[in-house]
Amino acid sequence: MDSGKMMTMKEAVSRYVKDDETVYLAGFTHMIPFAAGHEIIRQKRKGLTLCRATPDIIYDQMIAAGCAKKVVFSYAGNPGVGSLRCFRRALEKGVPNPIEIEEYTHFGLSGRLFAGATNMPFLPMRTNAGSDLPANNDSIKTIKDPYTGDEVSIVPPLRPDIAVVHVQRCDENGNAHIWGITGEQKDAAFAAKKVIITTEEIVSESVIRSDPNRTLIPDFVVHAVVQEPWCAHPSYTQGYYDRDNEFYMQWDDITKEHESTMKYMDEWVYGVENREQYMKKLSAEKVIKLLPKACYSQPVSYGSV
Amino acid sequence: MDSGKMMTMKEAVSRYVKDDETVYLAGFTHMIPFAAGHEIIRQKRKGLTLCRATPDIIYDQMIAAGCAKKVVFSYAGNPGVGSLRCFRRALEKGVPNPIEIEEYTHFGLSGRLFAGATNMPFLPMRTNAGSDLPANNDSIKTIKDPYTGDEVSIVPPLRPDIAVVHVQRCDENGNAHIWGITGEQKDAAFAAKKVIITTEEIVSESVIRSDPNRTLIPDFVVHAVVQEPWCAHPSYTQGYYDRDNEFYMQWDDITKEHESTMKYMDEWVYGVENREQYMKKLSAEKVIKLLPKACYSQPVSYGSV
Amino acid sequence: MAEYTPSELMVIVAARELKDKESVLVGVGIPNLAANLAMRLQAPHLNLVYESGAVGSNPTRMPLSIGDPCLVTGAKSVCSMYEQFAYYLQGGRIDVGFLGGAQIDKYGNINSTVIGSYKTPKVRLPGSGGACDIASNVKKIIVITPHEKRRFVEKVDFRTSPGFLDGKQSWKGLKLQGGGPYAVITDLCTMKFDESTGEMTLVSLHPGVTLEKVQENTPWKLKTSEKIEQTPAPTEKELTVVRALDPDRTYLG
Amino acid sequence: MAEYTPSELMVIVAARELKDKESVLVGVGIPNLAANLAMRLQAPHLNLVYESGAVGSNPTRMPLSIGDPCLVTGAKSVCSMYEQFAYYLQGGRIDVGFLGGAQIDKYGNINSTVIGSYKTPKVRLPGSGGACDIASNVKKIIVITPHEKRRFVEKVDFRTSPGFLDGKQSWKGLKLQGGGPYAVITDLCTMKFDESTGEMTLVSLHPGVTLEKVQENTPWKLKTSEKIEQTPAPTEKELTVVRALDPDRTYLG
Repeated sequence: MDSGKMMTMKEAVSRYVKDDETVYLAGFTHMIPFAAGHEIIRQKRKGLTLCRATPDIIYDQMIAAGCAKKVVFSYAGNPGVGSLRCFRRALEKGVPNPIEIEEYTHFGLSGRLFAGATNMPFLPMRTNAGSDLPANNDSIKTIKDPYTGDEVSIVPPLRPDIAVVHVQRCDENGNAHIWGITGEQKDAAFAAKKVIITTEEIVSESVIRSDPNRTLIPDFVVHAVVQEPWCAHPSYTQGYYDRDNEFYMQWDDITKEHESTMKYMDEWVYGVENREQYMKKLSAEKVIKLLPKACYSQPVSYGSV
Repeated sequence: MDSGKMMTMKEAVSRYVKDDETVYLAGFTHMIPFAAGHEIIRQKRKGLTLCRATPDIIYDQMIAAGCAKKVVFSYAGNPGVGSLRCFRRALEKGVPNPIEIEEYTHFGLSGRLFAGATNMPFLPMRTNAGSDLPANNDSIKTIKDPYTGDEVSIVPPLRPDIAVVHVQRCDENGNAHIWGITGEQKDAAFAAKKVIITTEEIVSESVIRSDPNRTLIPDFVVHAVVQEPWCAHPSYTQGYYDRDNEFYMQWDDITKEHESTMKYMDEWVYGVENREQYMKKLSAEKVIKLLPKACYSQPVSYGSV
Repeated sequence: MAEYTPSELMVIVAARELKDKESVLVGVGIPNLAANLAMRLQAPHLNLVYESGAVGSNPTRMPLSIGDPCLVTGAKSVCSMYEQFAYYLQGGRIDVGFLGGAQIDKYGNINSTVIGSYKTPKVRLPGSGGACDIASNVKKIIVITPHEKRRFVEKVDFRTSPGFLDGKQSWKGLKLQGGGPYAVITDLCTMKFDESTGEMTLVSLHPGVTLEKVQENTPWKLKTSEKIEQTPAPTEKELTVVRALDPDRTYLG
Repeated sequence: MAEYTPSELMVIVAARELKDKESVLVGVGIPNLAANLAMRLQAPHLNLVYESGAVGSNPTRMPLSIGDPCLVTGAKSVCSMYEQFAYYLQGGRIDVGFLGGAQIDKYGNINSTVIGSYKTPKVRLPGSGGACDIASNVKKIIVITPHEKRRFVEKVDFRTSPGFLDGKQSWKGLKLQGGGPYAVITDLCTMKFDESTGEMTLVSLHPGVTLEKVQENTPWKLKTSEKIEQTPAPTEKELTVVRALDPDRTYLG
């Protein structure tokens, strides 16, 4: 069944990502949809509220490109390397533009997304007490637990306007199999009002239906499906390609100045039309180095009665 | 690695299920651990608080045998057939002994278990308002949502003393792969203070490690592992055997009177020593009828980097 | 004109209420037949969600319980019980839900808990299950029930699932995200609910049924719409398809 | 006696604190080395849980980020981000957590958010991540940090993760389920926390380090235990195993 959801990244971003919206590009280290971020930059979106537990390089790039007005996050570092220099430059010096921040713990932010996905009025949680975070974020409140009389910390649901979720495989309608670190993939898809699925592979519906427990995202929450191999580079896709750690380390150098950052952007983001062209610029050696050996799951039988 | 958790059902029940405890035999229609219920009956446990969304035939039998002092539930019917007559006899006539009840909606009860599994102080939910249930259950309270000012319904966490969870396959330490309807299997295992895993098959740790996303229960929440093929009959185990619908319908007749019920119990519960003997009493024809055709999941590659 | 049983009629009339691309929370029995019938006729992209967590099931036989393995094998997706209620139902993802019950009153409040008093029941029924959750969270509730006087009552003994309480004003105070009762389909007629008061209102009489017959089986003075429709009789096609769905006539009677 | 780097020493001393069958929330770098070292020595049944949702990982290389694919392939289990924090951390399933930070004070409060003021930062640091959640919910917090004066401060600029606040009494008022700070392991010494006051207390000096040297690098008058132990030097075995875990010396310096 062709539902008409299949489109290019260019079309999907053009149709579903608007200026001044709240955006969630999902992925906890794993399957970060870099190609979507680059297309948003190329289409010059402005005033976005960027939400992610870990802004990572992708939001650092979007901030440097001037797409962001605000960042909602819980850990603004380059994982395993150090700072996110563009994020810091915007925050500390207003370059290229000042940004607001709204900050949580990992549990707080992933909890907000879970509460958004399941439409909870609010989420009580055992964290935040004793930290200076709540005093600097009005959205974190406390409530009296009627069962114990104790004060309990709560956070409100997060409902982004648009989520982009990268997956290993899905069918043309967006029924998606995901494995490896599942991060906030499912919660982002259910929490957002509009959902773009980007996928390494389009498979037939029968592959999806052979293992329904693996389907974390069902088609009817999905608005667009973009087949985009290598979408997540320099982050990784379990079973498809490894994380490009070398690039994560290089990013620290590249971003020492705003000018050097923009030089990179000119070449690798503005200078290409799409992910296919981006991949052509990588060396074969690099690509081969990132390819894992196959390592298959033992199948299970669902039985036919 | 032999962790010493492997034991027979007799040992597991004897060691971990005590009089007057709160018990959760998990399974939403699927993988209900009947063999564990039967062993609890044979070991004559008394004063148990039986918790389940759907008491089903298993709790009807435990009530008839006099194990129960209280039932915490959300749907006390014989699914697809009608009443649970033993449950009703205890409630309406005090036979064999009076029982208390504590009643929720499905969302309320599964929510209590989820809150117990994740140690939430309490769980806010969009249900109960306008129903007569809260007026008849002091555990269902309301609270004012500080974000909207609306009244919100809340339920407290449920922490059973002991959970029994049936699975398709696990290793000797209890790392368990589960597929099909996953019901409250994971939540029961994480919510309970002690956990007995019953399994169709013991597999090597490498089978489990080949597909970590399929592992809903990790070994370190598990206290005992019982290899018990056909544990769930007359309910079913996806991929292993179908539900014995014939028996679910017969149960309605069997339980017309307390005496006829006990006649069944004498033959099929007290009259056998264990599940192996129970299975020997079933006809080969019945067993063959319940066997599904194989229907395998398409594998995924996790990749080795 | 073709012959049909009351159950066949109710299934067919209910199926006609389902629109393409809607998400339907399906129970076993009559609702399952109605949803599958609609899918084979006017609503090929109907999205079937089962209370047990299965989504987009493709059953090879009549499911005999809500958790039948045939609803899982070949389904699009399946999740846990809490997830089903949280992500789909509370998540506001469901358009239509079907409910039944032992008693229903003129504001669509439903009792599936107890006849008599809660503490000293005359007849203890199974209880809410997901019914109250469904009533509170789906956009349209459709009730399918035989039209019997003992089922249609002035006041339910126990309000398991809220309808419009004692009228739409008080219902609004609950601030539920669901749309409340939408239709009651019986073997005699179809009733909907008055936009402003929330009172059950006769809108269509099934073939061969008179207003008098409906009123006889309804213990209060039943409100009627200005123009009462005639329910079109089941077509050959509807009957052929629905009978193929339940060849053993487990639910069709 | 064998030679070793300050990082090797800290890894080895931290590993000794881990007991068999404990559950450890592991971060990348030094804590990952410490946990894997302990597993190969006194704690073969240590249960490794990673913030990214992986449980019982069996990495074939040094993980370079918390979400490295090598932590998933061959792991026992993996779950989503919210599930990891909810089922494991809030669930009270974790015995030991490791934290680091830019600043720590004498009650074990940690700052990993900002140097200067929050609104006008002098240096903006990455923020809590899971640190505050870990500090609030695990039984024992172990902090591993170089012993530098800029890191040990009278009062942290921002309290990202609560230690014992301004003493154990006020900490009790938080009613956290976690046990609070347990040990601070530096390149100079090991400090634990006074049972009744919650104040950081020197308990063991590493080989060749004097009390004076520690005090010089600590900006407040450091409390000491009645009897100050001498940390046993790293053994050949400890050094051999830890070096094999990080052959490229990514974290061992």
